[in-house]
This record gives sequence, C-alpha cells and structure tokens, in this order.
Amino acid sequence: MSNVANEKIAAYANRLGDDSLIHGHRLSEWCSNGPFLEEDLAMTNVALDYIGRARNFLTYAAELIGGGATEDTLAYERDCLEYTNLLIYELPKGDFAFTTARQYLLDEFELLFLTALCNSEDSTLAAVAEKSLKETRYHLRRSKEWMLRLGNGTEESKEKLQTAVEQLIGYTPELFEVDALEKDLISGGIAVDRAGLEESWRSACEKTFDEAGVNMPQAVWRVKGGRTGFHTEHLGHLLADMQFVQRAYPGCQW
Amino acid sequence: MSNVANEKIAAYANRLGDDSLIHGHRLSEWCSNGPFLEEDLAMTNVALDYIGRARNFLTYAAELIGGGATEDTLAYERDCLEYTNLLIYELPKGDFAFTTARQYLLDEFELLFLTALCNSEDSTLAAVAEKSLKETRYHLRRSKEWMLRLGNGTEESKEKLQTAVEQLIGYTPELFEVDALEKDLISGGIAVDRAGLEESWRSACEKTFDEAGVNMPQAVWRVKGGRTGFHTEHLGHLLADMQFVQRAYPGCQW
Amino acid sequence: MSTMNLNRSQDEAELEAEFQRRIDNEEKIEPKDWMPEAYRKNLIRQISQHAHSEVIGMQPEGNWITRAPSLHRKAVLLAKVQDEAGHGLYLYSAAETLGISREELIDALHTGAAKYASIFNYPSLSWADMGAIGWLVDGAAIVNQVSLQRTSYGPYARGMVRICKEESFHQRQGYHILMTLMEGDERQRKMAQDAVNRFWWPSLMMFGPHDSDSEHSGQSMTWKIKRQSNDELRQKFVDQSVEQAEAIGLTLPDPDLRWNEERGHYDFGEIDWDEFYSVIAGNGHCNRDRVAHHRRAHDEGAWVREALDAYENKRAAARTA
Amino acid sequence: MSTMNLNRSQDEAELEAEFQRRIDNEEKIEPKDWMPEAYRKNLIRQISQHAHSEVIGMQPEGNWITRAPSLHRKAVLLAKVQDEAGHGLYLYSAAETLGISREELIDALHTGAAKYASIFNYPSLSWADMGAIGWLVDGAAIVNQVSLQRTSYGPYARGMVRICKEESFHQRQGYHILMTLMEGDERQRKMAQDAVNRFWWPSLMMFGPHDSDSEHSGQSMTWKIKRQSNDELRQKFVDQSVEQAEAIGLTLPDPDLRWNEERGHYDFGEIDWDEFYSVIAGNGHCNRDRVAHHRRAHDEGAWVREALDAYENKRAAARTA
Repeated sequence: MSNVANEKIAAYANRLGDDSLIHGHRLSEWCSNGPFLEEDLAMTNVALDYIGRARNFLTYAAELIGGGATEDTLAYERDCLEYTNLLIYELPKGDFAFTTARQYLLDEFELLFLTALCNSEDSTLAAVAEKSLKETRYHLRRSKEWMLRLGNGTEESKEKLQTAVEQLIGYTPELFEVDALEKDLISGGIAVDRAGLEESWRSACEKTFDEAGVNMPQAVWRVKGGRTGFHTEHLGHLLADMQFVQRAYPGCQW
Repeated sequence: MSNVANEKIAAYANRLGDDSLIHGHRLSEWCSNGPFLEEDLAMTNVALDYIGRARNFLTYAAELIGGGATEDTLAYERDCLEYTNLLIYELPKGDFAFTTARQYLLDEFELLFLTALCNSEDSTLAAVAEKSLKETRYHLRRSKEWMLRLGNGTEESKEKLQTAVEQLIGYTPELFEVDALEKDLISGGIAVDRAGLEESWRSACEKTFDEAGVNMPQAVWRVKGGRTGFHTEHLGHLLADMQFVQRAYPGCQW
Repeated sequence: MSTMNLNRSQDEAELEAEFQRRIDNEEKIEPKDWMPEAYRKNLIRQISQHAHSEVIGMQPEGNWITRAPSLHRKAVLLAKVQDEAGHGLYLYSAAETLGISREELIDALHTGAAKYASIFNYPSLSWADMGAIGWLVDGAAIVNQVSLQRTSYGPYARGMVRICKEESFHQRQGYHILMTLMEGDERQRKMAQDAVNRFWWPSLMMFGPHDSDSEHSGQSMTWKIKRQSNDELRQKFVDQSVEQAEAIGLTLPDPDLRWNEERGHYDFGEIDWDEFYSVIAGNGHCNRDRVAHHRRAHDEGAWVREALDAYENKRAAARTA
Repeated sequence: MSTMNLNRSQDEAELEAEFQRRIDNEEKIEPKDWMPEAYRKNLIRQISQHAHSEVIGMQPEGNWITRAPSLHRKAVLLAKVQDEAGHGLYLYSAAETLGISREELIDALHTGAAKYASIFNYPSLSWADMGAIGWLVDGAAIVNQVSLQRTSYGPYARGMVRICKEESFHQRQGYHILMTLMEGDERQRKMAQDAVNRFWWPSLMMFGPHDSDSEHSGQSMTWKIKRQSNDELRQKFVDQSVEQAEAIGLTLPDPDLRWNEERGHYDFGEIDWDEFYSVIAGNGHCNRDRVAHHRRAHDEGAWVREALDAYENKRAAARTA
C-alpha cells in the first residue's frame, strides 16, 4: 500500500479512535456517580468497551503512522486542536437523561456504521468493527430499554429525556458528514459512507422515540467541526485532566 | 543571612504564596458565575488581589531559592504533593454561601495575620504584608457584610450559610498550626505566631456570627496536612487544569 | 381627526423637529430630554446588546483564567474580564436611564429577544485565542466604540469614552500575547496562527452587514446614534490590523488582501455572509451554551438576590421605625 | 415465668445448642436456617460494612480513572472499579438474604449507622496511589477475605470465594503499577515511595485493633463468622508485603521492621492507634466527602429509580391486564 494511502487510513483510524476514546472517557465519569450500583457497573462496562475500541483503532493508526507513534502518544500528546473526534462525544456527561439519549442515538448509529465497516477492504478495520459490533448490539439493547424506561416512566423522566434530546439533536448531523478524506476512502472500499446511513438511523430512532412517547425533533441548529479540530470549549478541559500525568512526567513508562 | 535561614524563609514565603495562589484561583472560578454582575466583578477583584499577593510571596521565595527559580516555576512545576497551601484554600468554591463563609473566616484570620506580619524582621515579608493588609481590610468589610446579608436575609440563605459553616469549620484549626519551621522563624522574629491568633480570631468571628444569627460551632472533626503536601483530592484536579499549558508546552515564554 | 389629536400630532411634529435640530447641532440628548419613542427603542436595543456583549464576552475569556500559563497572564486576564464586567455595568446603567430595568434586560437576553455580539458564539480553544480575542475582537470593538464616543445619547457617549480607555489596554495585551507566541517555538507560532485563522473573519463580521443590507443603519445614522457606516469602520479595522499582523509575522487568512494605492486602503476578500447569518441563526458552537451559562448563574443566584433584598428591606424598615 | 415462656426459653436454648453444634461441625448456615438474632445482626453489620467498603472504595480509585496515564492503565483501572461494584452487589445480596433491604442498607451508610473500611477515608493523591491501593489495601483485604472463605454463613462464604479470585488480580496490577514506577525515573520512584509511605500504616490498621481491644471479636470467633484473629491476619499481611517491597526496591516506613528468626515472622512497629481512632471518629481527609458523594449520587438518581419503578409497574399491570 502506498504511503499516501497509509496516511489516509491512519487518519481515518485515528478519528474513529478519538471518537471512541472521548466517548469512553465521558462515560467513565459516571463511576461512583450512577443512580444505583447496578447501573454504575453497567455504565463503566460500556465505558470499558469504548476504551478497548479506542485502543484498537489508535494502535492501528499508530502502526500506519510509524516513527515511534503508539496508542498513547496519540492519546496523550495531542492538544485539542489536533483531536479529530466528532463534537457529540466530547459534550459533558450531563444528567442521566442526557447520557441515555446520547448513548441511544449513538448506539443506533454505531450499529449501522460498524455493520458497514465489517465489510471494509481494510482487514484490520473490519476486524475491529466485528468485535465492536458485538458490544454495540449489547449497548443498544440497554440504551433502548432506558429510552423506554425514561420516556414511559414518570412525567419528570419524560421531560428530562425530551430536554436532553433537544440539547443533543443539533450535534447529530455531524455523524453523517463525509469530508474529502472519507470520500476518497469510501471509493477505495475502506471507509463507511456515513451519509448513506442517515435515513435508516433516523427511521430506527423515530420508532423508539415513538414508543418512548418522546418527540425526535429535526435539527434546527447544527454544530460541527470536530474532524478539523474545531472543537467545543469542553474538550480542552477534558484533555487537561486526561493528559496531566503524562504531560507532567514526560517520557516515562507507566 | 545564612543559607539555612534563607531556605527557611523561602519555604515560609512559598507556603504563604501557595495559600494565596490557590485561594485566588478558587475565587477566579466565580468569573461569569456570580449571582449578579456587580458581585461577579467584586469577586474577581478579590481574586486578583490574591493572585497579586501570591506573585509577591512566590517571587520572593524564588529569589531566595535561586538557581533559576521564578514565581512561575514554583506555581507551574510542582505537583500536588509538593504544594504547601493549607487545605481550606483548595476546597472547591461551592455555592455562594460556602464562598462567603470561607472568605469571611479567612479575612478575619488574615487581618490578624497580616497585621502581625507587618512587624516581621524580614523587610520583604513586612512590605508584602502591608500592601496585602490594605486589601484585606477591604475584603473583610465586604465579607462581613455578606455574612450579615445571608444570615439575616431569608430562611433559605441562613440555612445555606449554616450548612457552609458546618462544612468549613473543621478546616480552620489548621490555620493556627505552628510546625517546626514556623516555630524557628517565630523565634527569629520573622514568622507570625499563628497559634496566638486563634482566640482573637474566634472572638471576632463569633461577634459577626451572632449578628448574623448563625451558630459558629466548635470543630468536632479537624483535617490538616497541607504544609506537608498531604492534600485533599481536590488539589490534583485544580493543578491539572491550572498547569496544563505549561506542562504541555514546556520551556516556553508566555 | 379631532382637534386634540391634530394638536397632539402638531406638538409631536414640533418636538421631533426640535429633537432633530439638536441632533444636527451635535447636541447631546440626556435622559430627561424628550425623544422619539423609536429613538428610545433603538438605543435600548443597541445599548443593551452592547452590554450583553460585554457580559457574554466574559465567558470565552473566563474559560482560560484557570489555565492562564503564567501568573502575570493570569492576573492580566482576570483584570481584563473584570473590566468587561465593569463595562457591562456602565452600559446597563446607560440603558436603565432609558426606562428599562435590569431584570427586563436580563430576561430579554435569556429569551433571545435581545442579542449579543455573535463573535462570542465562537469557542475559545487555545491560550492563543486570548491573544486573538484581545487583538482582533477588542480591536474591532474599539474601532466601533471610538466612533460611538460621538453618539448622540449622552450617557452612552460618556460610557464609550470610559470604555475606550480600558479597551485599548486590552487590545495591546492581546497583541502582546500573540507577539510572545510568535517569538516562541514552532508549536507556539502554530497556535497563534491557528487562533488568528479562526478569529479574523468573524472579527470582520463584527461590523455587521454591508450598509446596503443593514436593517437599522439608516435611521441610526440620521439620529447620530451611529456615526460611521459599517463598511467604513470595517475598512479602518482592516487597515490597522494588516500592519500589526505583519509586524509580528502573522498571516491574515485572506488571499485577496492587498494594498490599493488608489484607494489608500487595503482591499480584502468577500466575507462569507452565509457563515455570518448561520451563526447568528444558532449554528455557532456556543450559542446555546452562552445563554444557558448566563441563565444557570442567574438561577443559581436567585436565592442570593432574594436574601439581599430581604436584608435591605429589613434594614430600611429598621431605619424608619 | 409462665409454662409457655419456660417452654419457649427451653426451645430457644435447644435451638441455640443445635446451631452451635452445626457451627462447630463446620456446617454452613443458610438463609432459611434458624439463627440467633445476635448472629443475624452481627452478620448484617459485617456483610453490609464489607459491601459499603467496596462501594466507597470506588471513589478514591474512580478519582484517577480520568487521569490514568496510559490507555492500558485506564482500561485496567476501569475494570477494577467495575469489579468492586460487582463485589458490592454480591455482598448487598448476601446481606439482603438476612432480611434487610437495599434501601435500609444505603440509609444506614448515609446516616453513619453503618461504617465502611476507614482506609477509604484517606485521599488518593497521585497515580502511585493506584499502585499502593491495589498492592496494600487490596492485599490486606485479600488476607482477610481468604480467611472469610471459611466463614460460617453460606452466602457470605461463597461471595468471598468469587471476590478473592478477582481481588488477587487487582493486587497484582497494583503491585505492577509500583514496579513500573520503581523502574522509572527519579520522580516516579519518589512518587511510588511517597504513596507507600502514606498507605502502609493505614493498611495495617485495616485488620482492626489488637484482639484484646476488639469489641466484636470474641462472639464472632465463636460463631465462626471470623476464622482468624486480627493480629494473626495482620502478621500474615506484613510477612508477605516485606518481601514484595524488597523485590522492587520500596522501603516500608517502619524502622522497627525486622525478621525474627525465633518467631518465624517479621517484627514490626506499634501502630499509632490514636490515628486509627481519630480517623474513624471523623478526622480523616475524606470522611465527609465519601458519604456526601454517595448521598449526592443517590439523591440525583432518585428520579431515575422512580422512573424505573413506574415503568416496571406499568409493564406488570399490562401483563396482568
């Protein structure tokens, strides 16, 4: 494979790794903060899956980048302008309704995305996708169940869930953006055509929203920029905490 | 002055600098978060005074330490086990009642402390004390007024103030601890005998608490360890944020 | 029309004519003076949105106080944000002289009835943004505010004079932050250039649409609320910025930027008005966050304001007893 | 005394004698079996406090998940804390078999009626603390739990078998963290040594007071809830730790630590019991924070639990309809 092609696949794996890492990091913040112990355990379990997924993608990206890059140099040595995750992942965890809504919307997306990625011409990406898909099916069962519980629980839970959805919806269009890099890799059979997933995603979500008695709005406002490092103000603080030890004690083994 | 004496005075100035820096940092977190604009301005004003005070103490400590030390190497290159501030300063800002109670308790202390420090045999410390004392008189007028406003405002404000005091009181005994270093510097006429301030402090505070209709409890539990780097779990996160840029971009001018 | 109505319209017409004469004569209008209702409304809108901008502007900068990379910079940034709170207060006071309360002002901000400068819908993402915001955003604000020092409404004009003094200090500090970065290592230079790349065009947008497209411009100019056109002020800003950028090695992200000997000004590229309107319409990174943040602080502070009121009432009652 | 009371006491005495015979015979007591009320109470206290310890222990470790300095360590720590939540669940279940509800258990934790291991009143201050907590705190817990695998109450014993499997893995990971630090640079070695300096003595305190000073020990031993004495277990822990420390170059902060050939064990210094009782009494760094944190999460989650209940009720109603 050519160097240019390697660079592109590396960038693609890198962004998928960033997505997973930031998502897992946010979920891990629920540790000891859950509404009851079983849910605390469940959420940290999902967080662990995402960290594992991140490690797979970032390790692959690092291999392709070469020159001593590792999953850790990628995770711990880039500042927020160099991170390429989508914005929806970096938003603070919010309350349980926010986390539930975000998780569900992303689980439906990832089900479609990973299913498609299983067919990637790149065997490493396909392998990661297969492993991740098993996890995502489990995540989706859980998050869909929580959508129903909160939507059909009490007035309060329905209201909180609706509020969460209104806060999140404008961050979802970015999931379906295809830039030049991905356009190129799509034609090479390596990347997933995200744009093509939107209709199915919307349709699947609306079914659940309907069952949960919650309105799934159209995105009136939309925010994007993650792939080019144009982040929200949240990511910088996240990374300051996440990277501190490596930054303060550089060049060490842990 | 001997090297040993210099080391001790440096350590003393360093701890006073750490106290001020951490306190100022916590206060600065109110920026754009205050209950109304005038108070936002007032609190960032007090924060600025503390940052200035920290710079004075830390610059002096750095001079005495020598070897290229500066106010910034001290502030940005020590991890939490090396910070020597008292614990009360590093506690999160809490709600407005917590900040008010903490500010008031510390203002009464600093009035006494700085007044005494003005008489230090060390002319630099005395000069910093004099400048700081002017500020603290102003801070105290404000914080005392807020104690009265909250204590004699509504039932809710009184309750919140009482709760805040109960949360803080166990951190105040540490203000009056004299360790070997300070004992030594006290006999040299350089440091303030903190222990000797407790009675007057208590008496002044009780007067205000009485006027505010709030109970000033005795400390049933007490927490200490700041001077030896035995901090609460809060400081590490504070420093991760505060020091991130210097850690991520070491050896630079800003 | 009845005779009374006719008289009233005649009085109104006379008052308006007198008012316009005073305006044309460069006289200042003060709070007690008669003024057309539309003038009052226009001013309330402009002054309050100016005030809201100062207050909302505290957020992207406040975002970097805890992370300021030196104690000197920390102190300077704290002082800057404090100044901005002060500016907000002057301006709220000026608006209040026109018969609107602080509560109404804040409520309008929360509901979105009143806007704030859309530049603050952009996020502050690196330390260099503190430099870019000081140099470019405050720089643009100054160009506007210097012009407003001659605005017809007295309290507003006087507020502008006070604000301009402090604001120019802020701009120099922002420029100095960037200068220090440009004299630093490669990563610092990259950080500075990236910040400028993100804030340049939005700063140009601060001057508003071309005057031909601007809704309020005509009447504002007649009443000398506004003294110079959007495009005039924008040109001034570009001219001063190009040289400042060159002096420290920054590239302004506009390939069409070039000196035009004939005009005696810099030509510059066309602004992406789609982005401008899109951000105003709600697609900026921070639109929701800025208002939500302000609302949250306000709601969390309700008990404090209530306590203050209750206390003041008790004291007033004690005094009159 | 009436004939009925006499009969009841005779029955009671017989039941107690039979119960003790089963205990002495190393038979397991199960939830449906008759047990003295004091035995039930003792177990509820011990099992619930064990559960609360697992749950509260998630806090000092959870404090470092976001700052774990490598993705590998991040994953391992996340898995560890997850295990601890799982342990808490086993133990709450075991306690619930004795006729106490989860709600009562949590309430007791919040009011302070139920305690948790006082070791968790100490703060986690550096990454090395993750090593020290794994190696020493989990290490001490394992020594205790291995012994408890033979406890008389069936559900508790079986819970201990499952927990021990996972806990030994945690201890090895903690030790590995410290080993990696000790093979690192000077600052890392200092960090590791400092963590051990802070956690060594509190870990020894985890075994409780000397048996002569221990309130519950006597009866607990008779009923084989407790199988070995505090001092026996503590000695075992010291013996295993000294060699582990030496192997990676750590110094245990006890100048009186030395091998005693006669006893075949390590002699060690006297524990500062003042500190032990002081921390239990509330003077630890984290006493208030641990409970307040748990309470806050619980309160913030009330609406979620209510929603879950409401939803389950609706579904149950739909099924029976």
